[in-house]
Amino acid sequence: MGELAAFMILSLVTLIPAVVVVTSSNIVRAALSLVPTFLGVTGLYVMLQAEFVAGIQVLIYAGAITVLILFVIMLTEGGTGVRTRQLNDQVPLGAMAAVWLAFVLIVIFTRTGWPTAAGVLPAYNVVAVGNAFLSDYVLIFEVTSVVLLVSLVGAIVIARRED
Amino acid sequence: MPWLIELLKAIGLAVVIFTFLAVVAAMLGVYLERKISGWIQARLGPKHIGPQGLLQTVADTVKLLQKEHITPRHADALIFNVAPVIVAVAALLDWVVIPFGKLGDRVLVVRDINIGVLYFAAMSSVIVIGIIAGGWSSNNKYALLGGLRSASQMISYEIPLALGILWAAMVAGTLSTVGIVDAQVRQGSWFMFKLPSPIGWFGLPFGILASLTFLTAATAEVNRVPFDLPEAESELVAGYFAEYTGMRFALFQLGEYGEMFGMAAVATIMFFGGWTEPHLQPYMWLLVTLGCLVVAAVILTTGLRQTLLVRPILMLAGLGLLLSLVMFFGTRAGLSQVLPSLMWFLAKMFALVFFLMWMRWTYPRLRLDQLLTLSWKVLLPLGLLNLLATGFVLTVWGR
Amino acid sequence: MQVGLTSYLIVAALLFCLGLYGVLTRRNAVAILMGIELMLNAANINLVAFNRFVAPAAVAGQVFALVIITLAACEAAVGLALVMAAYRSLETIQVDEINLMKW
Amino acid sequence: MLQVAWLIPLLPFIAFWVILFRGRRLPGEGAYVAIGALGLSGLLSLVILGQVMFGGRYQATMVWATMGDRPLAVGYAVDPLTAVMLFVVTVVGSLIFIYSVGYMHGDPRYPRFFAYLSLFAASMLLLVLANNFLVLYAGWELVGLCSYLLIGFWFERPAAARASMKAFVTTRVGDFFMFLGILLLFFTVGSLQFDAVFAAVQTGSLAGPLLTLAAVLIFGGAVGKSAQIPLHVWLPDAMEGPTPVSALIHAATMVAAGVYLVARTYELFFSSPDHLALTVVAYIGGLTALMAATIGIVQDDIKRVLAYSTISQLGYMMLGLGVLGYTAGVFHLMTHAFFKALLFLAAGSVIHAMNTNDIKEMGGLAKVMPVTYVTMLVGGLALAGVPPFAGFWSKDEILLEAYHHDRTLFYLGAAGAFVTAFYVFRMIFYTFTGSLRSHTAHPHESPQVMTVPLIVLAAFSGVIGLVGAPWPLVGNMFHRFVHFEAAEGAPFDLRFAALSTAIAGAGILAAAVVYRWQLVSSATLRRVLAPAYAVLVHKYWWDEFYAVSVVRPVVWVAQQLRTFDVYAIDGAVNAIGVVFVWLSRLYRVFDLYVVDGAVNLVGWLAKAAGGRLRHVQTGRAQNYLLVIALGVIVLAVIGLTR
Repeated sequence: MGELAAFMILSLVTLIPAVVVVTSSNIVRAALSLVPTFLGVTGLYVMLQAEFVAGIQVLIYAGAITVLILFVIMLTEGGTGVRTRQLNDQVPLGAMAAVWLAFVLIVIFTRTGWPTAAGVLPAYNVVAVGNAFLSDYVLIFEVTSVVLLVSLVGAIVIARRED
Repeated sequence: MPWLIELLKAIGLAVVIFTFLAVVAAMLGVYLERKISGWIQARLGPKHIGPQGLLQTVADTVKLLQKEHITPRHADALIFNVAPVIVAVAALLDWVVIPFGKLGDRVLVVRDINIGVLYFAAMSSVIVIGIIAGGWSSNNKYALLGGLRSASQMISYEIPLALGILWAAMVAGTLSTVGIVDAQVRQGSWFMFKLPSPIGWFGLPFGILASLTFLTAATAEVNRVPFDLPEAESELVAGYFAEYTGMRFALFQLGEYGEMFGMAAVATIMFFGGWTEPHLQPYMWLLVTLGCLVVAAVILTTGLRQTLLVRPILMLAGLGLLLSLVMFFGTRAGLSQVLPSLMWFLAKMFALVFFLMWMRWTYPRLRLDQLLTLSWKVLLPLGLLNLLATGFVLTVWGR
Repeated sequence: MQVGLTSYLIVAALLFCLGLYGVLTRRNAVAILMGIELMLNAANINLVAFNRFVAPAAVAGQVFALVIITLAACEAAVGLALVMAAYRSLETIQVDEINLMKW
Repeated sequence: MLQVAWLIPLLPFIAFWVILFRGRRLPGEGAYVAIGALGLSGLLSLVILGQVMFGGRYQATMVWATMGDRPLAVGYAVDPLTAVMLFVVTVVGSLIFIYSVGYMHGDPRYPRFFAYLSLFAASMLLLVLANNFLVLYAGWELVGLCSYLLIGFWFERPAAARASMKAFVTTRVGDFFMFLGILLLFFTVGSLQFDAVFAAVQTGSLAGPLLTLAAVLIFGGAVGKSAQIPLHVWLPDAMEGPTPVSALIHAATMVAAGVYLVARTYELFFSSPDHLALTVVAYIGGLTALMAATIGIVQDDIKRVLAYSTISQLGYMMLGLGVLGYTAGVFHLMTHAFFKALLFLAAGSVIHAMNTNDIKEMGGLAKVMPVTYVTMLVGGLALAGVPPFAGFWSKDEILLEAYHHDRTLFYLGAAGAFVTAFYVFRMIFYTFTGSLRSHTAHPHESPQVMTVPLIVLAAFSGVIGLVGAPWPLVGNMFHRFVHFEAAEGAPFDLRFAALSTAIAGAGILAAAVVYRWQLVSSATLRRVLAPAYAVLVHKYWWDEFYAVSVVRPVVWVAQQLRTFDVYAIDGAVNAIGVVFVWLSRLYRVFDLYVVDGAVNLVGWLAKAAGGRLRHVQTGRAQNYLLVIALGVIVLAVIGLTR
């Protein structure tokens, strides 16, 4: 019961601001309403007992990426962008596509019999994640770090003014 | 309905902590700030309301509560009103994972999450959103500049902060705050003076370096001098909350002081043994008293008027000596814990708070480029190297 | 009633479609990036949910979720840098006005 | 210490690589490295010599490869013979290295010289340490290579280049026989280990003419390497190389390798039916001894004199081995190594002073370069076989053995001894006495780095023979150390020693009469003995003989082959080429009109289609994305409905 309630609340916290994100003509509001979405997702993670992922989610998405987006908004066109047309000419098609896709996906998800296995995650699964990263997925880990470095350098080089 | 009970309990705790922090952090914090600045600047500070002006901030709060809320005309009202709440709530949410002490074998903590310090970092990073939102929504160039500066500064100082946290987590082998304190008890030393066993005193620099990295980054995170560009009164009136009035302004203040106290608390937990007694370390009291005396000597040699300035420090030294002696004989007398752990925790936390305020009233403000240089070219490499070296030592010689 | 895998998947699906809608209909490059972030989050929800319900023993799902978060950060950094570069040279970040490469 | 004997060749080998790669950046441009390495090896081999004297023996083997069911082993053994050889090679070698520092000073390829020397030392030591034919053959060929490289060290001089080629090819002939011999042993005995082969010989599983054949084939290699008749022609020309090389390779060590080979495989020779193989060895040795000595009389090039002397001394060693004087032969090998190296180095010092090799231009150098003179005198006495110098004891033993074994050989040897004494003192008188004949040269004593090795070697040449002297109540120490059971040497005979001394004295006296006091001028001698003189001057026409018998036919065949190549093969190739050119001309037409046409058609089609289709491409990613999304939906629906 309580779980259901929490789930409902979190889903709404996730989805309603998401609607604002994609529809609001005020770009800054859209960016700011990313925050509750991310926090809602975080809550879902916590409900899924993925605490570490939740923490990282807040740190990176809510903390860093949103701020970055706000920055770029401020540094490019600034302002709310209410005066400029925010939506392009394929709104109806896009909406249709989104709705249909949602419909199809939901149908698929409900129809499929998922091989749900009972059992719980390791209680303190930060350790598990860490071990997995450094044992089975060490290659992914290294590659990701290299990608991080490259994107850091790349972002600096791209965004630097040539003068 | 157990979950309802849980919810109520959580709400109750939240209220308790909120009030506690509102009182401790904001009011006491502001009071201390004034008093200490008074000492340092050879003034007296608030004096009239209450004994030694203790009730001054209460009076201020009451005044702020009465004041009218002004929302600038071209401001984005919604965001403008939400921003201070975000800041305050995020700052207070920090405290969920802070263990204050121990009763018997029960730790005084709201929730001992297994990602405690990570959670702390996350929450403190959320504050940025509130600040930038407030700064932008005020529709005021100073506020916007302050918000952006603050955002950039906090983003760039989150990395050294995280490095410091990582260091402690690595040495402790856990992210949980309680776990970290327990680890310090187990390993028999505060992490600031952590001695990786076989290399003995050579291990000392690691802990000190990590804790200094963390403290510096923390100072920057809470936008205090020498990192107070975002709210540089002299350039940007008050930075991102220039347009705020009344209780919203107070909320920003609350958030700021709550964050500051939170940082101090986390530093206490991660590097200064949390609620545990310093007599874990036989040489601790020497360090405390001697440190204070040295500081006093240094200040005596500076050109300021000494009497008012040196007093608190000598008081601190005396306090350290007293405590150490008490503890010494207490432990000789066989007491397991001379003072209640809560006392210890608060003592350490306030010592760090004092340190922060002391810095604020001692140092000039950095330039923006100096700020970023310090973060990216000094703290980041230092922290990384420190992390690597410590990890190497731990792997080679074991914990 | 129990909250099962399907419900998480449905939430993820809705989030994904919202993101898709944003990506499809926005003109502002930054807004498109936001949509992409939403879609990435949806994918992460799926991964973690599968991890929780299908293979609780392994933590593969969480690992991949973390990797995706990291790459999302990279993507945001580079993408936003590109947006700024574009703005600097074209004075606009409306994607349908950026058509120098078009025939 | 015996276990680490493998270090001895390894050290110079390492030195070789180091010098090769670091070259001039090394201290002393590599010389010190080479000297140090070989010096260390010298110390090691001294220690080993000591241990072997007190009965130490060691042998190590490891399988290197397997041919069918027969394992090819590599390994090394340390026994008295090896110990003696190690001692000689390392000691003489390091002295010569030191000498070279002075002699090669300022040479453009100074480091490379020491690199080659080190490589040579390494290979020689490997050869000596080998305990089976495989390793021995490897070392054998390596020393051959080094000899080639070092003779041709000054390859700018065509003479040197030709000489090196000649040396290589000539020894190759011998090596070919040796290789046949080794193969023969391998396929009859099934192993190349010395002791395995000897065991086979003793058990008689390898005997009779086959054994003799094997022995003689192996001896072929020795003939090549030790410049015995008929393969001696390369050694005199090899004198084109730098003098230290001549001293080290063509006097002391490498040429002695042949003798060492025979001594090492003595079992084979000894056991061949009624010593047939030994007889061959003995006669070739004896003839070589006398013939080379006689040629030495008429040579004017100081180094060539010594070269022929070397040949004849090697002949003596062979002779000694051949007449069952195993000890005598090996002993002479050792002594000869010292005094001949000494003579060469002294000659080198003379050349260094005179800048010429022609003794006719020298004279009266005794006053100018006393050290060289004295040391050379010692060497000369040792070579002539005057007691108590080294040469005397060994040569005397050889003659003694020959006397007891076969008179003819004895006479050959005795004559050779006389001639030896004659030509060596002819050379000494020409060089050091009288007055300087050349008016261009300004002789001077050589630097210490050259004279000190001379003195040391002189000391050795003086006393080394005594280890083989018949001491009272100790007897012949060397004989007890190195000996071959079946071939026990004859006892020392005082009268005989007096005789051989007399022969030597006679030779010296004759030389003095002609060239010192000039009672009889050499011109008259030449006139009187004109035919003999002609024979000697033309070195018995060996080179001419080879030119007619070998070189010309080969060249003729080569020319015929060239003609065939030019006209037949090239002609065919060109014909094919022409045909293909024509074919390709035809093909070009086809290519132009058919293939290109097709290609252009395709291109035109693609262009036209693109022109129609390009309107689909809006250049806006969002449209594409939309299409993708719709496509996904369609696919999903299809998937669902099925």
